[in-house]
Amino acid sequence: MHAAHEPDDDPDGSGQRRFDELIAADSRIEPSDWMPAAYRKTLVRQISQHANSEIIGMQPEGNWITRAPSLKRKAILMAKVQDEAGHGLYLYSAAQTLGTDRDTMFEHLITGKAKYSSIFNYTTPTWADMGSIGWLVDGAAICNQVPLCRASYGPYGRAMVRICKEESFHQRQGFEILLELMRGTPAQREMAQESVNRWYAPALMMFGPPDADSPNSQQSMAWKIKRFSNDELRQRFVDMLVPQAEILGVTLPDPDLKWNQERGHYDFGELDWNEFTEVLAGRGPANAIRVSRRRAAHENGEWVREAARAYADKQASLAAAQAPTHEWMAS
Amino acid sequence: MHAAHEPDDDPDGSGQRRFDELIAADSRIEPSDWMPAAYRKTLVRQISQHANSEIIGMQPEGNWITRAPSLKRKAILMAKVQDEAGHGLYLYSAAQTLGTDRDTMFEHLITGKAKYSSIFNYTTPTWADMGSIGWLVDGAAICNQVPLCRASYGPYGRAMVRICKEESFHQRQGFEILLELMRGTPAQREMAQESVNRWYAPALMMFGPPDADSPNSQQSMAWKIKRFSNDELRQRFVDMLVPQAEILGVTLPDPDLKWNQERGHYDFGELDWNEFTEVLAGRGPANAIRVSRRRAAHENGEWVREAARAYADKQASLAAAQAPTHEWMAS
Amino acid sequence: SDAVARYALGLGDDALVLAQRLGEWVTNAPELEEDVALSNIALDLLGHARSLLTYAGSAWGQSEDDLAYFRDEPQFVNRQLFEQPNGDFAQTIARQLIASAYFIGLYRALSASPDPMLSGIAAKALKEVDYHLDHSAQWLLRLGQGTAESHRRMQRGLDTMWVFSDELFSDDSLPTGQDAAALAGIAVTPSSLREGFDALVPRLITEAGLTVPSAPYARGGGRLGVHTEYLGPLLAEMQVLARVHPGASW
Amino acid sequence: SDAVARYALGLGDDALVLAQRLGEWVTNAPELEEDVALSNIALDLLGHARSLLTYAGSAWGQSEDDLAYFRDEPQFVNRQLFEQPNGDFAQTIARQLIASAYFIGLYRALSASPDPMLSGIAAKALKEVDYHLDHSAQWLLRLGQGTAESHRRMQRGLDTMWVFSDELFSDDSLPTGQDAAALAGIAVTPSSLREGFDALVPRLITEAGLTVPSAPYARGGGRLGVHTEYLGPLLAEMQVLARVHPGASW
Repeated sequence: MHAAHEPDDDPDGSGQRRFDELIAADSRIEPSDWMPAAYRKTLVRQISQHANSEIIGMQPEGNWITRAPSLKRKAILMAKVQDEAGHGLYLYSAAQTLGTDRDTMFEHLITGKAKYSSIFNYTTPTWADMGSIGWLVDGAAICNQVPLCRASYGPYGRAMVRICKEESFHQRQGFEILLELMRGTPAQREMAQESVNRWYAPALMMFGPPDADSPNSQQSMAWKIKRFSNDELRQRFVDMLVPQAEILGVTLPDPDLKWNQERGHYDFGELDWNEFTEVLAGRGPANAIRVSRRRAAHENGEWVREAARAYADKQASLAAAQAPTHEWMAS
Repeated sequence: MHAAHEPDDDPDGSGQRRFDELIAADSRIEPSDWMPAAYRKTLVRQISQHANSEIIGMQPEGNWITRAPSLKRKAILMAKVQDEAGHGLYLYSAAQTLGTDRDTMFEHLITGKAKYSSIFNYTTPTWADMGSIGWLVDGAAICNQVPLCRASYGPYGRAMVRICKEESFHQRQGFEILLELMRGTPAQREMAQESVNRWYAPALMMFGPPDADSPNSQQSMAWKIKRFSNDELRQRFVDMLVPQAEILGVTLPDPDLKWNQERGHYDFGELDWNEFTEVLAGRGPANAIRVSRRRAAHENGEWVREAARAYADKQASLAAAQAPTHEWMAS
Repeated sequence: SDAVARYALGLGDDALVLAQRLGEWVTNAPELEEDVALSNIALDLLGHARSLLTYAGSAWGQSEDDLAYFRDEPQFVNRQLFEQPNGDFAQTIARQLIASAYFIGLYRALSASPDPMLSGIAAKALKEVDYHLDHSAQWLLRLGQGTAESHRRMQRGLDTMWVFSDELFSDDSLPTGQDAAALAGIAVTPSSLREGFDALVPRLITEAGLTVPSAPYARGGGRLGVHTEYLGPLLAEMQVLARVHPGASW
Repeated sequence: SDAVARYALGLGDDALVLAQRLGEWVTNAPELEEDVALSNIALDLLGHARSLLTYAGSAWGQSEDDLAYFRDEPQFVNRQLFEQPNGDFAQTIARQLIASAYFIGLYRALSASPDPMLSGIAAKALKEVDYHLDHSAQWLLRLGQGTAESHRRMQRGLDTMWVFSDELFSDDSLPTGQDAAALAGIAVTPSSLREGFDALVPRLITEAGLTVPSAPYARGGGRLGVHTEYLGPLLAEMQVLARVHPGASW
């Protein structure tokens, strides 16, 4: 366990100076470096939220593993959900380097204290949602995360490098699911379009509120955790989506969406931020089942973890009893 | 609870004489009457086995409740399985009048000590099996049970009257399921025939081994518990089935089946009694899951029953504490 | 009219989906008496569902089975409470308590509807759901006051199901314009049932020594075809055979 | 040949049905690491199933999906062990222990088959099932020697699954006559695998402080299309979407 550095740890200010230099030089902060308490706190919150999102994000897709309509898709989907569990574990490890242990973070998740990405409070009533999540949700995640590969905190940046690779793979798989549907029967095409209609706006809101309403972003950018503002990332995402939607043949559900020659970007309509706030406040379509489902799994598994602990303890005391006496005790 | 009469209870033989008179006069033996220990034991075994059969018999049909192909059939099937639970409870009550308590009988069932009808060790892979069970299994049960309405032990005979009424209702429902299938699509007709092929012989074996191999039957008939021999009942069943099969348009899977003008009965082929013995010995298709499933339900419900007992105890002691003092204590 | 049919469809789906869930208990109940009791309740609900779906379908030339077996998840308009999984016995009792209390208010009000079909169905159902509430309330007491474990499970069951109670009283699916006029007076406004529910259920919970949950409510939207992920597999199982043999009669 | 295809179909169904069962654990495992481990195993098995079904189907002009999604229960020829429900984690581990030990023997023998497709699939699978056995054996130890509760559950899990172990070594589905000749030397005779299994699994069970069950074996017949009642609902869920859209490509 890593002990937290408090301001007291840096009486002469040398830690802060070194930290500022590293940030200014675009270098990495490593676990053993001094860092401001607020920087640490921001990172723990962000990384553990990200981990929680991966874990909760398993559910909307896990919903279709048993019903995937072809064995190939079943295998891809299962692997994807497995990747998400892996990302969760990987990110928890990164957060642990900041002195917060995994059990605490997980406990905060299943008691509802910790947040996770609001997008996973939407549900997946149709198979096409496996496509939309990959294409739109993972797509937005990538726009968000690629800059995070250069985040100033070393373990986080490195975790993101690995995660981004897999995410871009996931996005392409989602795109392919939708493409197959759009080239399929009328019922399949309708399924794809209906799903895109539901996921488009929530995906755009994944970048967070407009810059004007996002006061914390400023500090994160100064610390080089965040590299671009919410609105910049959102614009980048929309610009990326439009040509892909054309290839798919799906209509993005925004009548105001059009190319702005002057800006060199697509204009798009106002988003329903009231919806965003509602979901964030726990009143999304699936908030009620997401955490309780993971908590139920955790509680049902308590006897298993207890057995594993008991067994490990027994093995440890057995090993201790059988260990040869240390030399300094022998002589 | 009823204390068991032992031979010691009848030193002057008056109990035995009265019992013999009642049997000879075709009257009923009632719980308070003296009866031979072997008569009591035979009845307890037979009635509790019958109860167990009803309870285990819920499973092969319960298997299709959630998948019944029309709401009407779902309702009928659910009501039927419910009737079976009711029969089980009703028969346990009859057996309890002989001094064996329900918990013991149920315990014997879920620990595998007690028997139940072998027929329920067959499985129900298709919907048509709901028809075959009703038509063939309930049909055979009725042939067996109608004479039992006159069984010499009063509570058993009366239980059978009620049960037979419901069983004949169930048999007609099974017949209707098959009829609907046989009037349906080719796939439905094939489903019905394939199912009848599987259930026909096991249903015939429900009457037990041939008379020559059924030594216990003799005593049961002398006691007027049983009224007809296994082979008599089996013949009666086959004679009943043939014209019904013609109406259905299904083929009974027995090449030797034909009308014998001389006997005035249908002749039928040899049954595979080795199969019967195998299933009886626990090596039927579903022996492995039947008891373990009911046991699992029982074990999973232990905390519920414990709560109900604890609550009842609390209520009882509350009532006792609040009860007015008895008069004889007051003066 | 179409508006009345759509109203009946929602009520029918509620009953159908809950009956299907309760049907999963058969042969798995904690004791034989509960196998009987739960299938009794399931049968009653299935009866309500059949009447309501038949009535709804009559406006569209569809049978109860067309509606039950050949609609996909987004076309089902049951409230989300009813599709929630059984969980343990306490969770089922919690769902049943909320459902039965709601049904009592609903069918009492609906039995005064000027639509003779709806009032007839409601009057008959009312007697049955009264018994259903009794069954749940008895178990609520036994589990709430039984053992430490049963108390813990019953509270957890309530916590899990309570979040879906608010949706029952949402007017989110009430039609507007001409349809609203067609339905006015005929249908029961869901929000009008909240007062009766609030006067009854929290009291029962408290009397059982349990705590009325305070977690935020689920958003709902079941009447608009929005469901939790538990409905899909339920429908897969329910509809499988009928869909493998389209057009067949059973 | 048709005989080889039918042989591959049986092995493929075993792997497919078990993968489907393990897939039900995803998001429900006792800890995240087990979500990963169980889906890893499921993925491996699904891979085996796809290779085997593709190979089987090539003899009949059918795809893996034709075989997986458009056969009914009596046409599935998996052994019954694989369709048994997950139960609690101990029951899943018991099933997995028996299955993995069986697979190791099978794929070891089959990797020497003169049929290059079968030997290739087997050689690749062998490495994977080796890891699967390791996973189950570890948990067998932990649960057998962990707490009183885990010991009780693990024993119950073994008792429940053990009755289905005998079927794995039954030669009931070996073809006769000309087909037998076509298969001779190519397929592994199930009964030849019993010795290796018996030398391994009872020892593992005993080392974990548990008792090798002695209840009578189930009759089996899975290879002949005879199944316990757990397979039907599994297939209903697995096949639902594909069947609602026959002929569609995904």
